[in-house]
Formats: sequence, structure tokens, C-alpha cells
Amino acid sequence: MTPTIEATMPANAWLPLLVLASSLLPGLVIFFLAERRYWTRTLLNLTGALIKLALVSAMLWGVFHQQQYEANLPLLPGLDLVLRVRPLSLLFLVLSAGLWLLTTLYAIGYLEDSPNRSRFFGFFSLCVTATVGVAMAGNLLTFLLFFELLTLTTYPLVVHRGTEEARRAGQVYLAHTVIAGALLLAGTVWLYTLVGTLTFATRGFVADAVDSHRWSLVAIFVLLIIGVGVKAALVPLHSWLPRAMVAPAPVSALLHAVAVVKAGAFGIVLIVYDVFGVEVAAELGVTGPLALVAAFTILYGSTRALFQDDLKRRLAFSTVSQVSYIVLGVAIVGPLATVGGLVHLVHQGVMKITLFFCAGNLAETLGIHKVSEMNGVGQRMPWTMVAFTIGVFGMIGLPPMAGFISKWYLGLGGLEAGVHWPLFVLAGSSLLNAAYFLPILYRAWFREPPAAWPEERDFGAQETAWLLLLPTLITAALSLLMGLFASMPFTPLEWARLIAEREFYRP
Amino acid sequence: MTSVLVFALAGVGLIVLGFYALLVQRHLLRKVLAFNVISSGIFLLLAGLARRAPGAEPDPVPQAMVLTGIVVAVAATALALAMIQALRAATGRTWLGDDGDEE
Amino acid sequence: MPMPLSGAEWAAALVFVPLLAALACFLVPRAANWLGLLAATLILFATLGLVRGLLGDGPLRVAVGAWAAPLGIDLVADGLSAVLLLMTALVGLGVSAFAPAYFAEHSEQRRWFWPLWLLLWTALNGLYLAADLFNLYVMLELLGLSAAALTALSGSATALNAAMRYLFVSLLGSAAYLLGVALLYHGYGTVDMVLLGERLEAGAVASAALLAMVAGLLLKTALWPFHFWLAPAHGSAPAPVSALLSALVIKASFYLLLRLWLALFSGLAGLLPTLLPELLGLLGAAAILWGSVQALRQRRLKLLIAYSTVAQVGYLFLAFPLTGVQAGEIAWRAVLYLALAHGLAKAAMFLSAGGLLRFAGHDRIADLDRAAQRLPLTLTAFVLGGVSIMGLPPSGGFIGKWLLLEAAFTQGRWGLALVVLVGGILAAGYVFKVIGYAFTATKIAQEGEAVPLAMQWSALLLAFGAILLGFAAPWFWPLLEVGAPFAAPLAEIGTEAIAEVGAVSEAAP
Amino acid sequence: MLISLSAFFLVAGAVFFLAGTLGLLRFPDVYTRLHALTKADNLGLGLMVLGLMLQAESLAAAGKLLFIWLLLLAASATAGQLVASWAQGKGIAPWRR
Amino acid sequence: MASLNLLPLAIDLVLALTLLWLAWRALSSPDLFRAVVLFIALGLVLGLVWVRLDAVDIALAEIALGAGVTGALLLAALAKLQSAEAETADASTEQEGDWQGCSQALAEPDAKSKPTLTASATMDATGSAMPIALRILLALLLLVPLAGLGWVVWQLWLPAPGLTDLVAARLEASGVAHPVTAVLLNFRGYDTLLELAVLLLALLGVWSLSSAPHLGDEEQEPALAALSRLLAPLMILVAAYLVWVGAHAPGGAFQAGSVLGAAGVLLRLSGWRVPPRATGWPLRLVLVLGVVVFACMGLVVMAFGQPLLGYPPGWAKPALLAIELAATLSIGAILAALFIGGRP
Repeated sequence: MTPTIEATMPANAWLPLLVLASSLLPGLVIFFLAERRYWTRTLLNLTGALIKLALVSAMLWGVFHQQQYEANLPLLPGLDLVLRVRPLSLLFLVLSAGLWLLTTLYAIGYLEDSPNRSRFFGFFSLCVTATVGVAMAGNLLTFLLFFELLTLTTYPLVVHRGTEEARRAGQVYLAHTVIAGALLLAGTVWLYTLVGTLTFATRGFVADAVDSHRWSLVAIFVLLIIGVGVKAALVPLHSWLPRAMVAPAPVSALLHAVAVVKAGAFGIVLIVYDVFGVEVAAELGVTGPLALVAAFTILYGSTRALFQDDLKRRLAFSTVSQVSYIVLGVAIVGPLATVGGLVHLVHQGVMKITLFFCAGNLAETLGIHKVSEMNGVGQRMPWTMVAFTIGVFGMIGLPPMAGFISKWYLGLGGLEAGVHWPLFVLAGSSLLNAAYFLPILYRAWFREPPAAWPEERDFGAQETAWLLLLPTLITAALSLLMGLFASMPFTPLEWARLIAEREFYRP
Repeated sequence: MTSVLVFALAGVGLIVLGFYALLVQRHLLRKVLAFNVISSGIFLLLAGLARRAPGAEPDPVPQAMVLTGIVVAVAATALALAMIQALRAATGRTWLGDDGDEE
Repeated sequence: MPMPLSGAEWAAALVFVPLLAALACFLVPRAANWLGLLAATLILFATLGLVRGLLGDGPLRVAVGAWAAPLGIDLVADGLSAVLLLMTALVGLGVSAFAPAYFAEHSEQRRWFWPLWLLLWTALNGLYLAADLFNLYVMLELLGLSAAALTALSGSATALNAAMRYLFVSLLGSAAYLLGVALLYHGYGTVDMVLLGERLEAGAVASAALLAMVAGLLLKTALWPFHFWLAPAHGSAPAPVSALLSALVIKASFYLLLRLWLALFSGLAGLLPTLLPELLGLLGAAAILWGSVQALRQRRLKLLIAYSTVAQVGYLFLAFPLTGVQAGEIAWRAVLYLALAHGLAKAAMFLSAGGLLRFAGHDRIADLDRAAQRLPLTLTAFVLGGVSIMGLPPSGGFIGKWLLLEAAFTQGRWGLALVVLVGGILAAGYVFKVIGYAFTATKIAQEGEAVPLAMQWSALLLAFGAILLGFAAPWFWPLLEVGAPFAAPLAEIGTEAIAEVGAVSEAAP
Repeated sequence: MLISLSAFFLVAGAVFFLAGTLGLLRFPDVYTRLHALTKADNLGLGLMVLGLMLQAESLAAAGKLLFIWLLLLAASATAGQLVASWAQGKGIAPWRR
Repeated sequence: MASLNLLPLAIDLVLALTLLWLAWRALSSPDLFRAVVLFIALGLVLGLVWVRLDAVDIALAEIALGAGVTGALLLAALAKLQSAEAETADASTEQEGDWQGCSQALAEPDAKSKPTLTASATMDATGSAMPIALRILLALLLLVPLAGLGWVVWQLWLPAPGLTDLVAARLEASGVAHPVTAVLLNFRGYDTLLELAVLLLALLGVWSLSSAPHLGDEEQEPALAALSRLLAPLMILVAAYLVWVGAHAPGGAFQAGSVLGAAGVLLRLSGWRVPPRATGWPLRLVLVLGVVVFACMGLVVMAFGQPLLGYPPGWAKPALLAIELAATLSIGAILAALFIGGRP
């Protein structure tokens, strides 16, 4: 046992490491920058984000052409830290890398002149590092490591404002995630002692133990799902998410669309497909209950969203609901449902980040935090509200938006698997989505604006700072385009199909 | 040699006696005395039993150990006594207080 | 590169460098800072030399003087000692780098800190190298007295009270240990651990010695319910001293307990050697829960960290019931790794608490007032140390916890696994309690005193060490294998060496 | 003969010691107690030393014994004087019937 | 013959019981001064016991260090606590015409509020914090270790292999003729070196406690001064003798050192002071000399291919002598400094 990184490390091993480093190193450097070094910080941030995007794109191309990217670091006897880039990883990687760039741009605009920006961007970069680590995890140990790192790096972002309310929200967030982390750890170690490996494998790696340790495996499944389910905000583990809205808007955007919630959902995907294997999981009888939990979460989240006046809280409950589409897609055993779930991973991210950007724009420009304050805002901030409208239509699932594609495949998947109730869940949820989103649009476009906005800032000729508007418009455009051109190569849908084809249902 | 046994048992008695006093007594000086009594008991046990083999020379190794032990006990006693005086100067107490903040 | 010195010489250096440096610091107080740092560097160097020798040549066993055991005193070094020596050297260097800046304003304290600390270091190194039970007693006393004197260094009433109690506890613990040594000597005619391991038989003498020694060492290790003295002592000592006490001194008595158990008692038949591990595990579990809850309840930072030590000591004892046939070795490694990680992490936390204390003039947690902005390095050190204490990846604490859980799950000890997990959650609770307040503003905005960079960086580097340990496990396994301290009794590892030394001493006269 | 003489001295010494101790316990104040301690005990010790000297193996050993007695005389005289002057300094009046 | 064998046993029994009785009295006496005196008496009786056990070295050490130095330290500490007490107690206490009376005030920590108290009240204040029921329970619990240890000692009754023969076999090469000294300085010299370090450490600890008061400067007693002038040189002579005799008979550095320390204390008490010029590094040098010489000897031999602290046969005797001389000097200085207390 030579405890060194193998000398004959292939060149392909460097790419995953570089992807990590492209945000880790800027993050660490940024910590030590003085507050006033605005340009250095911005340069570092954007360079890192662009490099990451380039690297990820390169790997996307490579993986499409059956390249292998893998890096190993021995961590424990018999257990390595493994970064391996597979099609599934890339789905999440592209999402993270792309949205990181946009969120960084947005955050630069949003946090202008606010204190502690170096700290903020430092943790922001570390947070993305953890996310891409989760995406590239090659075994459950690596996943666990980056998953916990994500907890650690998001905490300072949640409490960034430094108010007492922020501190309490941080406490709630931690109470949830730390306990979940402990359960995840317990499940992981237990699994390791049962099967002797943790390496993710197509169709899972626990099949041999099913006969001898059936109930242990069920218990492990429950532990692992709860462990990641907290971040995925499965009801009843979701209550941290609305509270975490106290954080600045870019953080909310990041938490909801890219990092935390999505990492949880991604974790569920990994556990069902790569740890247990969807057939084994179905055989153990655990996918059914998971689907039910997901369905309940979808309806519960939507219902709660109806009654929120605070815009960000309404969006938060919407997230609770929407993320469980992914879980539902995973839990319904069938290729089309898988495609639907996976594609929603991306679609929901892009759409939800649009909505959060818009909410941030409203808060930053006009001081609007509540739905009831949004009367006629469409006249004051047309571009923002156009983006918002696109996002809302996507969320409801109107064609040709991205959200429609997701729901379509989910419904088809249910039918294919011979279950009909998901259709009703989807329909009900869409109605509820419409019920809590459309009134906002009505207010924004058709009501008269008030005499004065709560807290207006002047941006001259523009409706708001261009750094705030640009990312919003880009993500809005993306969520439209991803729906319109869903069948083109390298779209999320096509890639999800590729994953389903290559990894899960290959005979 | 029965007398060896007598002294060894006396050593045991000293140990237990000292331990009792260490727990029960409050004044620190008495605790120091109790500690010294315990040490003496252990020394009796250690070097006393060295004389077991009848007629032969006593085993010098435990004797040397006891010599070392006595010096260590003196050192400990000196430090403890100085600490008692310092505690006395700082708090006016010659016994251990609660651990609350005293500053 | 050929080895410049032999293992025996490195071992001698490990004891004599700090000893002579202590004397030098006492003689020339003005140069104490430099002498101390020089000694710390030399010790680290010597430790690395010893480790290198161990990796190359296997376990070390040398006689002091021309006399092998049982007549003389032997020194041994295997993987177990090496890991603890390494921890001592690293933490020692960190604290030595911290101390000059910390004591800059208290020249009188500094004057006594250096000789006392270096004597403490002598005792630690000597203890990890000793194979002779009576020699270990002398080391224990040297350790206990210097630790108590260091605790009292600040001279405050609280510190004196705590130091006084600590001194008595320490003396009582050593006395109980010596009682065990006396019984063993008279039962088996030697105080050499190797020879004793060969000769020891189950019976009244062994049981009484085991009980006396374990009781004494538990008292010194502050395992629940013997923890009563720890928090006030570690909480009221000057920060560098707290770091030493929590990170190193506790470990020394634990090491001795572990060594005695492995070398002498674990192989014995009978009721007591079977029951004792279970009892220790139970007490360990109680310590974890009790200490963590107490830590959560504390309002002052240093006391919080001190209670965290009470809890972390509990982890070290969880391994005892896990060392049955299966996965026993894993549990020992887990414990050793936990001890190592705790050493670095806890030192970092206490040193950063010292920085915060210097900055704010108090250590009330709720009034930390945006320390995250003003002392980012120090707070980072605290957090990184906390990460390891919580056992979050990637950190040394995580590796230890993982291995411990692995052993527990393999043997189906659900209760122990649960305790490990709950302990981790509680630890997160008390660490983040501090961090949360460090981000928020208090009612009274404080303008703090500047904290020298040496203080901040030494804490931070130690914390980095604790984190890096999470990646260093594969480097440590070969070192731990040296002499297979967990697999075979000590008796088997050095027999060749004994034969050699024996031949030498036969020839000498 | 030498043995019995030695035994006689030893016993006599013991008797004086006993008397001294009795005095220490029974006398009413510090001065009279000092009196018992210094006089009777020193004499008792002297007698014992004498008895032991008769049994000594060599002249040197006998000399050492004598030397010890002389040292003790000096020491107890000084100690007695110290105690008495300390008592006087405290204003303790001698006991009167 | 039986009666002749019984007599020593009877003496031993009486000695053992005296030990226990003295210990009990020393630990339970309500009067601290009396407790200390009884403790010193315990040390002296222990010395007799050691003689009975053929452990003359220990007897010497016990009387010089265990009873002598410890007793002196205890008395000095008591006196210092007492003088502090007298200050706080406003010195208005009625003095009884009894030498015990003076110690009563210091046995009573609450003297500030209650200047005069009977012995029984003193007991309550200084005695135990524990209720009587708990004390009885504790005493009953302690019967278990008492019985257990007693039984173990009984088990140890059969002679086991010791190291007597091994020591005798290697005595020749050790450089000294007295087995205990050989063990102390050569076979287990490493322990002794560290033990010296412990002693030095205690002094460092005492000095680090800044608030430890000096021994007060009492008025000169002419008789004492005269005696110390007489005794001091004699004690130095005795110390030298003890070092020398240690090579082949009971005695040695520690016993000699304590005599030397006593000489220092006596000189100090009679008004002699270390000259101010010498209280700095020269004094510190004397204090550390023992450890330094010992450690350096041990290291120097390594340069000649010997093991650590392993003296070549021919060189053992002078090496040990040098170590003993340095150690005696340091021990004497350390003990005297410990007694005097405070920093120079």
C-alpha cells in the first residue's frame, strides 16, 4: 500500500481536480483580500467561474465521446476519495458551473458597497467547490465528504447578515443538516460494513447483500434518504428552508437552485440509482414509499406557498414542492420517469434561479419583499417582470417552457410504469402553482402602481443595475430555450436521456 | 518474617486511612498530611515486602524506588504548601471553593 | 541519505533536549523565548528522526545505561508511542510559537512558563518512551506537578483553586498508580513492561494492581465521573497552558492506561479483565453525553472548550469494549486517530480562545461581537478545530469517528454507534453556538486589543493540521504498524532486541 | 558485666525520659514544661548514650554517639531558650500557685 | 526460643499500631499545629520501622526528608498562614497561657468573624464538609479496598523473585559498593535524574506562585545565632560524610542534600542572607547543577559509544561521585529555597 497519488496518474485525472481547484483557490485567496480590492476580487471570481465552465464543457464533450475522468486519493484503508465524471455528474456539473457564473455576476451587483464581501465571496466559492465535489463523487464516502462540506460552507452565507434573526435561521439550518449528516454517516458506515465497498456503480452495488441483509438494507436506505432528504427539503424535513430566506438573495438563489437543495435531490438520485440500483430498491419495496413522500411534499409545498405573503417565502415553499418532482421521477421506476426527474434537476434550477433573481431585483431596487407590495411593478421594472413571468410559466408547466418538458416526461413515466396517480399529483400541483403564481402576475401587470415604493433606489435610465438584470434575463431566456429546443443535442433533456440509456436501464 | 507482613498490613491501613482523610477533611493542609500518609503507606508496602525472603539481604531495588518516592513526595508537598499559601493570599480561604467565577 | 543518528540517540534527544532547555530557560530567562522555540524545533526534528528510524528499522528498544531490564530501565518506541510523540511535537511547537506573543505582556508569567512547560514536555516524551513502570511513575509525577504549576500560572483566585484541586487529583492518581506498581513488583519481581507481560497471571495481585492503576489513571484522564476537576483547571489556566493540558496532558495518562491494558492486562483471563472494557465503554459514553451537554450550557468560551474535552475523552474509551476478536484493531486505530486529531484541534481551539480573550478582554460567548469580521484568522482556527471535534469530513476527527463507527457496526454495537453519532451532533451544537455569536453584533460594540499575528497563525496552523490529518491516514497506517502495538502484546515485539541488549550487558562487565 | 552495666544505664535513661514526658504532660505552663523537657530528657538521653557507648564496636562509634549527645544538648538548649523567650515575648506570665 | 521470636514480633506489632494511631490522630486532630507535630512523630516512628525492615537508607531519608524537611515545610507553611491569620484576625485574640493556644487561631479559618472559639467549634469549621452519615458510609465503603488490599498482601506473602541477586551480581561494575546506591545512581540512574528534575520543578512551581510570601524576617535570637555558627560547618561536614559513605553504606546524595538544606535554613534563620549579587544566575546555577551534571554525564558517554547514562566500568566511580557532589549541592540549595519560599 503506497499512500501516494499514483505517479502514473492519467491526464484525465487532472480535469476533475482542476474543476475543484477553479473555485477552491479563488475562494481561499479572496478570504485574504481587503474589502476595497473590488476589482481583484471580481476578477478572481469571474476567472474562476469561466475556467470552471470551460473545464466542464471540455469534460462534457469528452464524456459524450466515452472519455473517462477519474482522480483518486487514498483516505482510509480500502476507501479512496474518488472523483469520477460520469454523464450524471455532468448534468449537475453543468448546472452548477453555469449558474455559478451567473450568480456570481448577480452577487457582485447585489452586494455592491455592503460589508464583508470578501468573506461572502470566499464562502460562495467554497460552496460551489463543495457542490461540484458532490457532483463528481465517485463513491458514497466522497459524496458524504462534499455534502458535509456544503453544510459548513453554506452556514456562513445563511448568517451573513449578522442579525439575530439570521443567527437563529442558521441554528435551525444547522440543527437540520447536522442531524441529517449524522444519519447519513451512520447509514454509510453501516452499508460499508455490510457490503465492503462504497463505490457508485451502475445499477447499484448492494445486490449481493439483498438476500442476507434485507431489513438492514431497508434501514440503511431510510437513513441515507433522511440524510440527504433534509437538504432536498422533503416534508417533514423542510422547515429550515423558508427560514433560511433571511440570507441575501444570491445566497437564496444558490441554495435553492444550485447548491443545497439540488445537492440533496442529486443525493437521492445517487442513492436510488448508484447505491441501491433502482431495481434492487424496487425489490426492497422502498421506492413506493419514497414516491408517496415526494407526492405529499409536492402538494404540501404548493399548498403552503398559497398562503405566504412574503415573496421569498412563497418561492421557498414553491421550491419545496418543485424539488420533489425530481424525487418523484426517481422513485417511479421507469426510464421515462427517470428522464423527467433528471431533466427537472436542471430545469427547476434555471427557472427557480430566475425567480429568485427577480425577487432580489425587486428587493434591491424598490424595497419590495411582499407579494402585496407588488402592485403595478411591471410598469416600473418591465424586464425583470418579463423574466419573472417566463419563470412562472415554466413553473406552472406551460408549453413550451422547460417546466413543461419535465412534467411531460414525469407523467409519461408514470404511465409507462403502470401507475396513474402521479398524473393527478402533477395536475394538482400545476393547478396550485397557477393559484399561487398567477395572482402575482396579475398584480404586477394589471394593478395600478402605488404612489411610492417602499424603498426605491435610483438607477438612472435603467430599471435596475445591469449586473442584476443581465443574469436574470439570461436564465429566463435559458428556461425558455431549454423548452423550445429540448430535442437538440446537449440540451438537458437529451443528456438525461443519454444518462438513462447509458447508466440505468442498459440491459 | 511475620513482622514484614505486619508492616505491610500497616501500610495498607495507612493508605486507606489517608484516603479517607483526603476525601473527608476540608482544610488543605490536612489534605497534604493525608496525601503524605497515603504515600508512606505505599512506601511501606513497596519496600516492606522487599524484606520477605528470610535471612537474605533485602531487595535494594524497591528500596531505591522508595527513596525516589520520598523525594517526589517532598517535592509535591512543597508545591502544595506554596499553593495553599497563594490560595490563602488570593481568596482568604484554606480550603477548596466552588468552581464559579471568582474574579 | 544515511541516518545521522540512531534510534536510541533520537530517543535520548527527545527526553534530554526539553530537559536541558528547561534548565537553560530557567538560567537565562531573557533568552527563554528563543531557547524554547529552538528546543521545540529540535524536538520536532528528533521526533521525525525517530519516526523515520521506526519506519525503517522497526520498533525500538534500548536500555538506558549498560543495564537491560529487569535491572535497568528500558526505553521502547513503537507505532503507538511514535504517533503520540508526533502529536506532542506538533502541538508543542504550535504552543511554543503562540506563547511568546501571548506572554509578551506578562513577563513574570513568561519567565516561569518556559521552564515549566519544557519540563512538562520532558515528562510527556519520557512517558511515551518508557517501558518501565516505575520510570513511568516518575514521569507521571513530573507531568502532574508541572501541569498543576502551569495551571496556577495566571495567579487568579479561580486558577489557584483549580490548580490546587488539580494537584491533589494528580497526586492521588499517581499514588494509586504507584500502589499498582508496588503490587506488581512484589508479585512478579520486575517493573519492566515486557517482562511483566510475559509473567503476569490472572489472580488477586494482578486484579488489584489493575484496579489501582486504572483508577488512578482514569482520575488523571478525567473520564466521567472523574472529570470534576478538568473544566475549572483547563478553563482558568492561561490559554497556551489550557491548550497543553487539554491536548497533551490528558493524552499522556490515557496512553499509559492504553499501554498497560495492551501490554499487561488485556490478555488475562478472569472476570475483571472481561468486565472492565465494558465498564470503560459505558463511562466513555456517559462522558460524551454529559460533557457535550455541559459544553452546550456554558456561557464562557474556555469552559465550553474544556467541557468539550470531557466529552472527547469519552470517545477514547469507547474503543475498549470494541476490541474483541473482530475489528479490534480498527477500534484502537480509531481511538489513536481521535486522540491525535483532538490534540491538534483542541490546541487550536484553546489558542484561538486565547486570541479572542486577548481581543475582547473576556470570553463570554454571547458577547463575542462580530469576531468573524475582526479576527477572521482566529475564528477560522476555532472553526476548523471545531470541524475536527465534530467529526465532519474532511478532518482527523472524521477519520477517527468513521473507524470507530465501522468497528461498532461490524460488531453490532448499535448503542455505541448511537453515542458516537449523538456526540457528534452535540459537538456541532456547541461549536456552532460560538460561531453564530461570532457573526452577530452585540449591544455593546467593543473596540478590542490587537492580537499579534503569531498568536493567530499558530492557532490556525494547528487547526489546519487537524484538518489535514483527514487526508493523512494512509501515511499513518504504516507508522502504526510498527511493532504492531495492537495486534501482539508488547512482549513479542522486542524479544530479539532484548536478546541483543542482554548480550551487550553481559559483555559489558 | 559490661552488658548489665549498659542495661542499667539504658533503663535509667528510660526512667528519666519517662519522668520528662510525665512532666511535659502534667506541668502547668510552658516554662515548667520546658524545664521537664530540657533537663530530664537530656539527662535521660545522656544515660542512654552512655549505655550504648559501652556496647559500641569501636572507639569511633562511641565517639559518634557522644558527639550526637553533645549536639542534642546544644540543640535542645537553644530550642528551650527560643521557646521561652518567645513565650515571654507574648507576655505569658510564669505560672504561680 | 519461641518467646525470643515473639518479642520482635511484639515490638513490630506495637510499632505498627503506633503508626496507625499516630496517623489517625494526625489526620483527625482538631488542632492543626498538633496535627503537624503528630505527623512529624509519625515520620520518626516510620524511620524506626524502616530500621526494623533493614532499610537504613530509607530510614535516613525518611527522617531527614519525610519527617524533617516535610515537617519543617509544614511548620513553616503553618507559621506563614498563621501570621497572615494574625493580621486579618486583628491580633486581638485573647492569648491563653498555653502553647497550643496560638495555633488555635490558625486552625480556625473564620477567625475574622469569630476570633475566639472552642476546640469543638474549630472542628466543625475546619473538619469535614461532609455530613456524618456520608462519612460513615465512606468509611464503610473503604473497608472494601482495605480488606482487598490486605488480602492481596497476604497473597504476596510467599517470596517472589526479586532483583536482589541480579543487583549483587552486577554490583562490581556499578562503581559503588552499596547496593541501594548502585541501583539509585547507576542501574536506575535515569529515574534518579528525573527525580532531581522533579525536585527542581517543585521549586520552579513555588517560585512561579508570585503571591507566595517570603519567610518573615524575625528578630535575631542570639542563642540561635550562636548555635547555627556552631552547627552550620558541622552540617556541611556531615553532608560531605554522607555523600562519601553512600558509596559503600547507607547514605548518599539525598540524605546529604537534606542535611545541607537544613544547614542553609538554619543559617537563614539566624540572619544570614545570600548576598544580593549571588541571588541571580549564580544561585540558579547552583540549583540546576545537579540535573545539569547528571544529564551531561549521561549524554557525554554517548559520544564514546556507550548507551545513554551508561558509564564505562572504569569511569563509573568518578562519574557517580561527581554526580553525587553536584546533586547534593543542588538538593541542599533547593530544599533550603523551598523552605524559605518566595522568590529570591
